[in-house]
Amino acid sequence: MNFEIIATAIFNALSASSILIVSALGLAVIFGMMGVINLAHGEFIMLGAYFAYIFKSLGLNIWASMAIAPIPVALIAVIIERGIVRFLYGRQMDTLLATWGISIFLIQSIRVLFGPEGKSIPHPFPGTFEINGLFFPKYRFLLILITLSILLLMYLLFKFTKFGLKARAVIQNPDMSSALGVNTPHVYMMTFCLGAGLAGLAGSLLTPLINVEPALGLKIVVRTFLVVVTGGTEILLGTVAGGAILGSTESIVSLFTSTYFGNVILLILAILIIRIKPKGLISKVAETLK
Amino acid sequence: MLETKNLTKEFDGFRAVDNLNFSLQKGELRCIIGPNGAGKTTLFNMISGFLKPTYGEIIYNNEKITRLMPHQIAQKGIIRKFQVPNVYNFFTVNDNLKIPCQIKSEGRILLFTHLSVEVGKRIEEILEIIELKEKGKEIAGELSHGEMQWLEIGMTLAMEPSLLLLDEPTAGMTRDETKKTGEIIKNISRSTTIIIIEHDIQFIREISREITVMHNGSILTEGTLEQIENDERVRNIYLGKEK
Amino acid sequence: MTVLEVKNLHVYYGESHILHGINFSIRNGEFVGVIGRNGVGKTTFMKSIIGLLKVRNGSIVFKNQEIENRPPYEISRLGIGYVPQGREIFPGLTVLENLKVASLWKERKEKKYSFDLVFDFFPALKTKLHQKGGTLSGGEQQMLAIGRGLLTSPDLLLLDEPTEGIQPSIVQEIEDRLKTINEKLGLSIILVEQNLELIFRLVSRSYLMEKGHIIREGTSYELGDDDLIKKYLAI
Amino acid sequence: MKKIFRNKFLILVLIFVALPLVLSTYYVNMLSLFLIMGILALSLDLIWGYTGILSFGQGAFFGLGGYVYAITAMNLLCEVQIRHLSHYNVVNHGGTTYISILLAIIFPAVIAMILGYFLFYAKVSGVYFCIITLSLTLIFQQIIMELVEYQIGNIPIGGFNGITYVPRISIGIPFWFYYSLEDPMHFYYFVLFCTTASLVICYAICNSPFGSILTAIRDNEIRTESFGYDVRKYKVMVFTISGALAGLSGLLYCSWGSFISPASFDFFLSAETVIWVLIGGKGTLIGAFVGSFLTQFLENLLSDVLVYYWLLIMGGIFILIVLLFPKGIMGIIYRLRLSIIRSPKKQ
Repeated sequence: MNFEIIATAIFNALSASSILIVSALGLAVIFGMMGVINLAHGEFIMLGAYFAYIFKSLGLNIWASMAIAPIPVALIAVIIERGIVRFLYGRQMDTLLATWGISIFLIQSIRVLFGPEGKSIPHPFPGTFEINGLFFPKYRFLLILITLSILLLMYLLFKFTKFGLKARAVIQNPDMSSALGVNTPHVYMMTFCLGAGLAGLAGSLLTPLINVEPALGLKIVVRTFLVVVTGGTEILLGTVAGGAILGSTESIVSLFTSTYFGNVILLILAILIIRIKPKGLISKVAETLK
Repeated sequence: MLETKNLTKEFDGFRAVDNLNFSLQKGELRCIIGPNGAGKTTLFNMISGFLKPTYGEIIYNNEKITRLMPHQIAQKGIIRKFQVPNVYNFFTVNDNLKIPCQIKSEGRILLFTHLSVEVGKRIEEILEIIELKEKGKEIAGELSHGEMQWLEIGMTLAMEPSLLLLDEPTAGMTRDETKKTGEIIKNISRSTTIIIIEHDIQFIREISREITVMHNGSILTEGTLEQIENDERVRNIYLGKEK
Repeated sequence: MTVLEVKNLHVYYGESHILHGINFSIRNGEFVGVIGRNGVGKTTFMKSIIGLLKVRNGSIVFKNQEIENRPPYEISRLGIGYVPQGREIFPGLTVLENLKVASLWKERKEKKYSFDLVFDFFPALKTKLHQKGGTLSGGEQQMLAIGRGLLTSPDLLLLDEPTEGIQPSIVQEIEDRLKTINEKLGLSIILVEQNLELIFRLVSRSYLMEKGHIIREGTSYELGDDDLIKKYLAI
Repeated sequence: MKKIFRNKFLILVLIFVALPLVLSTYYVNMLSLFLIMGILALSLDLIWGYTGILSFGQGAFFGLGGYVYAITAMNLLCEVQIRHLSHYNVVNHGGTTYISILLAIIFPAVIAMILGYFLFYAKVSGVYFCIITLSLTLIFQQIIMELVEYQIGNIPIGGFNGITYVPRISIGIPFWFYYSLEDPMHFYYFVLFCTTASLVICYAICNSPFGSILTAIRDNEIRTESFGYDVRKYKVMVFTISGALAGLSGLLYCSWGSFISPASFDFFLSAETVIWVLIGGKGTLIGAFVGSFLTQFLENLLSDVLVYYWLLIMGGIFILIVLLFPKGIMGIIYRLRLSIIRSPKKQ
């Protein structure tokens, strides 16, 4: 195994893991922390990609449109939370089915508005950089850095800000937080909206790597769920662990066999992890993901 | 009949049950009392197999049952009533009783056999005992708190258990409902060994002979009601001045 | 003047009727007790005041405002502090964070009780500020829960069995703290407790509850030697 | 109660027997498809409505049934000349397809049993079970797509574009005479026979003591387990039966269209099955058929007019049903009937 193969394998593993982690982060907040099974997570990502496309076609520069794409997604999420999800807290199976309805609804509305064919977005950061004879795409490298910075931002948000403290308190014990004067419904809404915003951001970040079409969410939703479920209840750490293991295994396997087979291995590995460690890789002793 | 050997259960540091040596003879009607968090329900969870002990053994009719699954323990005749009434809320009272009766009279996999008359008769008998005669068709979920407790007791009866674990059968009951429960349990205890977890002193005064007082996961003292009442230590736990 | 007035309160769990027409009142600065055995509905009563349980009928008036069935965070902001049975501290948050959650909302308005006050009362907490709540002992968790209740700057503090499952030495410390909180700070307190000696030393007046009804109400002296109390509560 | 119910059921069957005499072949074919999909919905209602296990894997068993039927039938009955990978012609020598039908039912049932054992004995339930069964459907799909050049016997699996020229089911006495159900009317009656048979079997199961234990598990698993029932064993049994039913539906579908491909049992089919059962009403068996008939009928009627809007509306209906009446259409009917019977007593 000479140097080239190892270097490519590592780079692919890193880039695949970072893609998986960033797309699973929003779900980690909504499903991992709040316990809301959001099958429309894939569609939030898709919306992020489409809004990036819309802003770009309105003449904004590509970086700006990618940066503000998550905002409209978060606003749509607020409507969904207030209108539907709010009545279903605690009823896991019903949230699963309701969010599925939302996912179908969103896919079709985008199909109606933008047509089924994929949209193309100019690549913000084309080109590759070279390390003694090997070429690595610049954008994927940037994506790894962006993912790390988002993770850091999230850590700081939850650890040191007022909102972060309120969110963690409400999720650990909603009744007690309310009895201490924390406006729990408001916190739930903001957390759901944050999760959706993250998904939207993932969508806009992934636009150069995937073709932007209405059903792109369906391909992603199962994988992101598997990442969060295998990751475990310790949200940030767990999602990183889940994303890294599943992402790198899949990328290495598909490097040597085929992308299909890599995908199959990812699914089988995830099922084995859930079967052996039902509480996930890194789990707080106190909480289990019921 | 039932014996535990230094049975212990630890929840990350906190010892809910601590080296408990408890023994029970056949035919006894034993009450277990003690303040909240003394480990009573945890003990029941371990005996019935829902909770695996950290260490120690449970022996039933000199056979080790510590590691068995809940359904295996139930098949050995140890049936329990849960602290919060645990019935089939969407079924009628009759259907609630049908489930346990089926397992008793017709073996396990009864794919195409229909309910025999004998099971029907058995349900009538039990309705008589738990005095829910006219409520057969009612939906269990709409019964009063006391009636649900009786229904659950009735269901455990249908299993013809050799050891019955009753977890606070009179919780949330009115005065006369508690009295009625006392009578029901008294005539059950003729054919079955029973352990009851209870707080209601009046209720215990009526029905019990042997009492075990638990505190901080182990047995503080055992004896008849008179011995217990005059025991200084027991008075303190209840009145909160424990040493 | 009365700070809290409860009239003909009825509360249900699904179909089972738990509280049957409770009447209760507490004047400003008073220390009132609620006694009774397990399962008579004491905790249900406290939860319905703070808004964690739906009230089917009857009224709860706090500082002449109807508060029954309002969401808990509104009632808490009006000035009711709640220390629940079993303490319910946030296991994943540190001691400091547990305390901060309570004081978040009051930032904007004046702060009645400060962190220093809580640390004076419970010095043990100061040494473990950055420890996770889940790792504290029973007694320390109880102190944290009371401290947290104070930091919501309440005018009325609800305490549900604060001495349950706690070593005697700490029970003594909690008893003194409650006495000083009531006397020095003039904070009215409702204390639910099974420990008769403790309650009779602290409260001026108590209500005896049995199976969802209030069957006796009187000063500690009157209830002290009342044979009814002995019959009901003697083990 | 039993008598009245049996008559209603017979009337229903008679109606369906008479229908094709009055409808054009296009509608007869459409009816056959509805019935086939109804069996798939029935397989989900048996485990979800009656035992409380929501599985997204019904699509996988459906596809498995289809593929097993296609491969065995073609291997036994036909001779395939392969000129080019996706271009081959098939000569059908005929013969009864009993073996293929049996295999197409047993194979998914065995897979369901193994999967059930693997998951239920590890106490995997609720959301995790849904996600795992969902990913299994995807795994099965990916594997099929992968096997482009492979062949089983001399039948190319054909990867993404699937297998074509699948012979229709043929009945008769083996090695003596056979009769292929090419004619839509005959095929329809065969499908009707299968539907009635599976409904009767499900009815027998659900009303037997075994069935009452299943509903006991749905309503209160811990209580049932503490009566001494090995809950896991029952779950595996009912999951196997449901796998067989889904397999039956898959094989009928494959034979109906003489075609099977990974696309025919995709993510969306699992979603639709859940919607049919939810709309029809969980735990009523007939509800599964009502739900699937209604939705598919509307879909056909409206889809040429609304094309995209149809799915938009379906998503919307789905959300409304979950929020407002989780019991579905049959639930409403029951409630109406119940309130009529009970109301005099209540006043």
